[in-house]
Amino acid sequence: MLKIIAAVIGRDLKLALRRQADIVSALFFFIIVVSLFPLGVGPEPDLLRKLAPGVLWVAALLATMLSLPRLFADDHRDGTLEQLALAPHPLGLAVTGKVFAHWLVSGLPLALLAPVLGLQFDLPTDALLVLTGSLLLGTPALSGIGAIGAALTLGLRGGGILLSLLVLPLYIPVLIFGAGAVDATVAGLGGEGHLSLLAALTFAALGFAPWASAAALKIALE
Amino acid sequence: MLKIIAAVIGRDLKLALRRQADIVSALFFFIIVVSLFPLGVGPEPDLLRKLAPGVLWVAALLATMLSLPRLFADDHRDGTLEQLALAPHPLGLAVTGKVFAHWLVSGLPLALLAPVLGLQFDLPTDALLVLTGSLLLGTPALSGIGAIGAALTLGLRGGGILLSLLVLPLYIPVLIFGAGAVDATVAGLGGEGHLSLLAALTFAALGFAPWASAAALKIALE
Amino acid sequence: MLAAEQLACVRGERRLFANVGFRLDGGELLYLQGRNGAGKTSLLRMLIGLLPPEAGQILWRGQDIHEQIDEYRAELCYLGHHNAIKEELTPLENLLLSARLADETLSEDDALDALEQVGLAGREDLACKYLSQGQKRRVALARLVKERRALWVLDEPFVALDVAAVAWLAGIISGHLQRGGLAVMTTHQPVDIPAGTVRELRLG
Amino acid sequence: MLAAEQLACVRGERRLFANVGFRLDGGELLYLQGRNGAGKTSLLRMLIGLLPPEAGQILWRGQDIHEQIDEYRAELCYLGHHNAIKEELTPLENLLLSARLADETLSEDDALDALEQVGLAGREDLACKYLSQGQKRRVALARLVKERRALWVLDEPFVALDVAAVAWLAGIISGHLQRGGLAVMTTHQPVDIPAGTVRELRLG
Amino acid sequence: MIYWNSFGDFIAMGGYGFYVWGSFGLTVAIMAIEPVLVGRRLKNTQARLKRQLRAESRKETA
Amino acid sequence: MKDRFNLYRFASPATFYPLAGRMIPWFAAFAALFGLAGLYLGMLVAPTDFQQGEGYRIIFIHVPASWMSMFIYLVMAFWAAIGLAFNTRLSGMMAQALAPTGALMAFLSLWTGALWGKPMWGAWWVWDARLTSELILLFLYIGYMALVAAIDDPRRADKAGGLLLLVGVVNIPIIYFSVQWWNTLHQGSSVNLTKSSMAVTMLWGMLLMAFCFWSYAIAVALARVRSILLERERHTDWVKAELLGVGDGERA
Ligand code: HEM
Ligand SMILES: Nc1ncnc2c1ncn2[C@@H]1O[C@H](COP(=O)(O)OP(=O)(O)OP(=O)(O)O)[C@@H](O)[C@H]1O
Ligand SMILES: Nc1ncnc2c1ncn2[C@@H]1O[C@H](COP(=O)(O)OP(=O)(O)OP(=O)(O)O)[C@@H](O)[C@H]1O
Ligand SMILES: [Mg+2]
Ligand SMILES: [Mg+2]
Repeated sequence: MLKIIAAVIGRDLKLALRRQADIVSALFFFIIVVSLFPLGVGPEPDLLRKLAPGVLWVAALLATMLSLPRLFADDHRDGTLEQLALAPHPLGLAVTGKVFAHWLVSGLPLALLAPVLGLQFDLPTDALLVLTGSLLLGTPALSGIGAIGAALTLGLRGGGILLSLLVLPLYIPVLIFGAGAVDATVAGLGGEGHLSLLAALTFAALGFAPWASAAALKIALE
Repeated sequence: MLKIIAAVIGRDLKLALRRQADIVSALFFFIIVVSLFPLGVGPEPDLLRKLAPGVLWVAALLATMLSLPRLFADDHRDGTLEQLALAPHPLGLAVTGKVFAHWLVSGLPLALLAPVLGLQFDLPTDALLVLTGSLLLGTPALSGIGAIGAALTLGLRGGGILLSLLVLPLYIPVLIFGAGAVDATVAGLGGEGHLSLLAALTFAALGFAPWASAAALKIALE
Repeated sequence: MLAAEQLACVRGERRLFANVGFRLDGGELLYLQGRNGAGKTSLLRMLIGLLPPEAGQILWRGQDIHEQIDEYRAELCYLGHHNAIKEELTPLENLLLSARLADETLSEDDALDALEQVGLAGREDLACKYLSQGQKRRVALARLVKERRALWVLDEPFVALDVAAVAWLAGIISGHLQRGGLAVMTTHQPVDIPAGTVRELRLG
Repeated sequence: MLAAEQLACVRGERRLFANVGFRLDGGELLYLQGRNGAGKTSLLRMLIGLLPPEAGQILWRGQDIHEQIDEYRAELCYLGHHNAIKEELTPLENLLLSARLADETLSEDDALDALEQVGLAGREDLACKYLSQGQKRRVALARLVKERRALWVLDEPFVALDVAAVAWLAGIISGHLQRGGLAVMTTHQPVDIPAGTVRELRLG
Repeated sequence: MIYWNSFGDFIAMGGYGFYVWGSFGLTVAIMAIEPVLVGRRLKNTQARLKRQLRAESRKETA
Repeated sequence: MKDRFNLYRFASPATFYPLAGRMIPWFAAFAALFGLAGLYLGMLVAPTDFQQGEGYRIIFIHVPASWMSMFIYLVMAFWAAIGLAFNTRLSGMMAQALAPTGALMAFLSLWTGALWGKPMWGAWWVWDARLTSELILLFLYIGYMALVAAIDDPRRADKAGGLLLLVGVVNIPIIYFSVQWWNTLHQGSSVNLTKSSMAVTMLWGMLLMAFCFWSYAIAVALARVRSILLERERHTDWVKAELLGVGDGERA
């Protein structure tokens, strides 16, 4: 069971490293979107500080979402997904591996980069810490929920935008608790409550999502 | 010359109408992204009013951008693009038609929907008008510039995210003048200056973009 | 060993076929024929358990495949229209990985040997995206060289292959049949399989 | 009419061929052969002017094609691996649109007639996504029925066709040659073209 | 029983006329239009299928 | 074997199509009846609200629409679960027939809420938990419809859409309890069985309107499912018999 998960993670990481462009572009997308806001909203530091948690979290959401269409699409197009579905073990295990690899490649770098961008918005140190923590806790849920959407829209024309339509509403709780934790810290209220809710969300999503995605993939493969 | 442009526009509109889901999803993506910000930032009306122009314009940018990968991808995959390139007239004309059709299907509906969303942010009426006007003026430039990016990344794996990386920086002037016009109106300064700059940008983009895109497409087709 | 009873297939809203049945034993090849759109690919996807049949059932060693799906799949090897190879990886990596993901053991020596047999010696370490269409197909086919599972299901395996490669693949399939394996195959090109019993099934 | 001189092709970093040349006159078919990866598709893309040759030149009516590209293309019809049809449109709409975009005139009656000839009568009004692989290919081939341009360039036109359709297409190509047209074609399947002179060119 | 003194009062809704009638108006409009659309779709489907089925059976007998 | 036959017969399109046809007029009549009674009570008889003035009368639409928007989603999720578990053809069609009406109800809830919010809170819209989650509900409806529309194969569409419905069903409790979980502008539930804070006429008006919306939704959904049934099953004998008035397939 662990063997197959590890094999899938290993393969996906190897592929991601072969085309580093992907990881780098997701990060740059994150940076650019975050930087667009001061341009659109204007440079007042007070305003920006209030904005920061929301903007950083929304940008993380969007960056994750943009990398989702390819989560299964490459494997689908070249027939690897079929082979995974035909392997003599449940497809949910392979999907678990893929979700985990996706998080390592997309969520983790975002979380590590976020404090640097937070500095640009003049966030205090404890808020930066909570920001990183909330992203570390919340992004796995984004990968998990996103996998369901990616599986449901697999192979559909216009899949990318349809995918965001399906996934963004489901991301909203993660966004509220994630940004809420940072907001609460900035306001001096302490973000522990939000963070523990976020952790609960992530656990639920990771337990449930691979199997829902596997079911959706089987439908797509018919 | 006009005949071929009209033929391309007609075809693309017909295709878009056959799969209305696309148009609708782009619009809803716009709505959802706009709605994400208050959720991340918090519900204070004053703060939201200041945010509104930036958020609406950034969301319009992102919604346009998400629909870009498919601008040429479908035609490329099924071989139609090859046939367009082999037709006995310059490829730039066909691209002009495609850019125009893209705007009709993506930019125009966004501009018409924006005032409704502006209401949710409690924008005053004159700001709503300028918002619509700036979007009407600016979105054709987004389609044009986007076409270049779409052509450059055609057929590349991970094209979607690479595309945003290429295109978003080029969108920044449009964003600054577009959101600036609304900001200026909210601040009571009048947005005419910004709007005329925006118009100039759009003209330049539309004159230049189809030919640059055509050149990029020819490279992609080698 | 493999039997299908009264299969029916509906795709979209069209009934492609109904009442299709066959039996296949060790050493036999089922050669699936039919005009374009007759439902050959659809039938193969039913046989490998990806497409639930509209009616009827598929038996493997006397038992419905959906009741023993993991066991069945451990004896199944499928090769579809797509090559199931990753363009960024080398042929060697592809071969080793696809074995790992299918829960097989394949040593590196065996993999190198297989690649040599399909005529890719010297290119084991070149990323697959630099190979031509036919060479990519050969990487996919290299899986079959060391494949000892009982049932092979091949959808148009000869597409994109040149004459030499076609003959080689026919030999590989013969070997499989001689070892007592079963195979189900479609192709529009007439190909000679030198050994084993060939049964034909025509759709539509 | 069509001539190539000392063509060379480099893809990625590999030299696929060099010093390839041929002459082709009205009524003649060039049958391009070669193993997988020999560069057949690449050569065709040079002939239609999409891929600039590494060396050498391609002459049409004695003049380099890149000096008269619009005129040349007005006499050229290319059919590639892809069908160039839109899944959302019906066969009829596809046929009419592709003619319009290629700057040809095609009446609706002619289009209907062409579709009937390729065996799609009764499906003119069904969106192409509901057709099978071979049927889609037939929609693409329907273009050839009324095509009167001088030079046809066909990349593996017989792929995915069943036996009946292969014979029909061979007939269409013969007709074109008999009318004095030229054709360049690749295929791994041996196919009989009943009329015209067949020249062969082997790459690699 | 009736709470209102005059029709004008009823329309004015104590100064909330715009909001109240805006709500009721759109609701009534939607609930009038949706059934019509649905009914038309059903009629159209029935008619179209009838035509197709007739054509098919004619083809079969011919 | 026998009870399986019955189960399928119960959900069999051939029996359901005429049955639905017979039920539609009844529900339409109920809807009209309840609607007239509810409007009479709510608009003509009920007294004013001492806090909100006459503006409160929006409640007679707002609350039924809000309830129905959530209820219809639950019903769709129910059908989705049935469809995925038992592979019945009808379930997916029921879900698809309900979706547009549910989306309209969600839209009406938002619309009437916005028209209520302007006089009461001074803004068309505030980003409060209940309002936001109702908006998300609308997005879920739209997402479902877009997904189903994007898939060509109707049975794949049913299955994928059903899966999405089940995943999205977590939003319903969030909407319903949001006013209790978060301290918000929007008021909490005031209808409950033990004690009701509302005037009796108001309560009755609201309940009657709720019944009206409920009957309306059933009638419209049944009419819509009939067209879907016909389109999906147009190749079957029963459609032929139904439309051309000939006997069933065995005779033909
Ligand atoms: C767009 C804005 C609004 C939305 C989306 C919305 C949503 C909802 C929903 C979903 C319900 C039903 C939940 C339940 O019964 O517990 C509800 C009930 C209700 N809403 Fe709103 N609402 C909005 C604005 C307003 C406004 C502005 C008011 C009044 C100032 C209001 C007053 C009520 C009342 C009185 C109920 C009934 C609660 C009960 O008695 O159970 N709503 N609303
Ligand atoms: N997912 C699907 N949804 C709807 N229709 C489908 C689907 N897949 C296949 N079909 C239809 O089913 C029919 C049979 O398809 P299939 O691919 O099985 O044919 P085939 O015998 O393999 O044909 P070919 O020789 O062209 O490969 C075709 O008419 C096709 O359009
Ligand atoms: N865009 C490209 N970049 C790099 N290499 C390429 C490109 N296109 C093709 N090649 C390489 O050029 C070689 C010839 O490709 P080509 O498609 O012309 O072969 P072919 O003769 O048509 O083969 P087949 O019979 O398999 O279709 C192959 O080795 C292929 O990998
Ligand atoms: Mg097939
Ligand atoms: Mg080739």
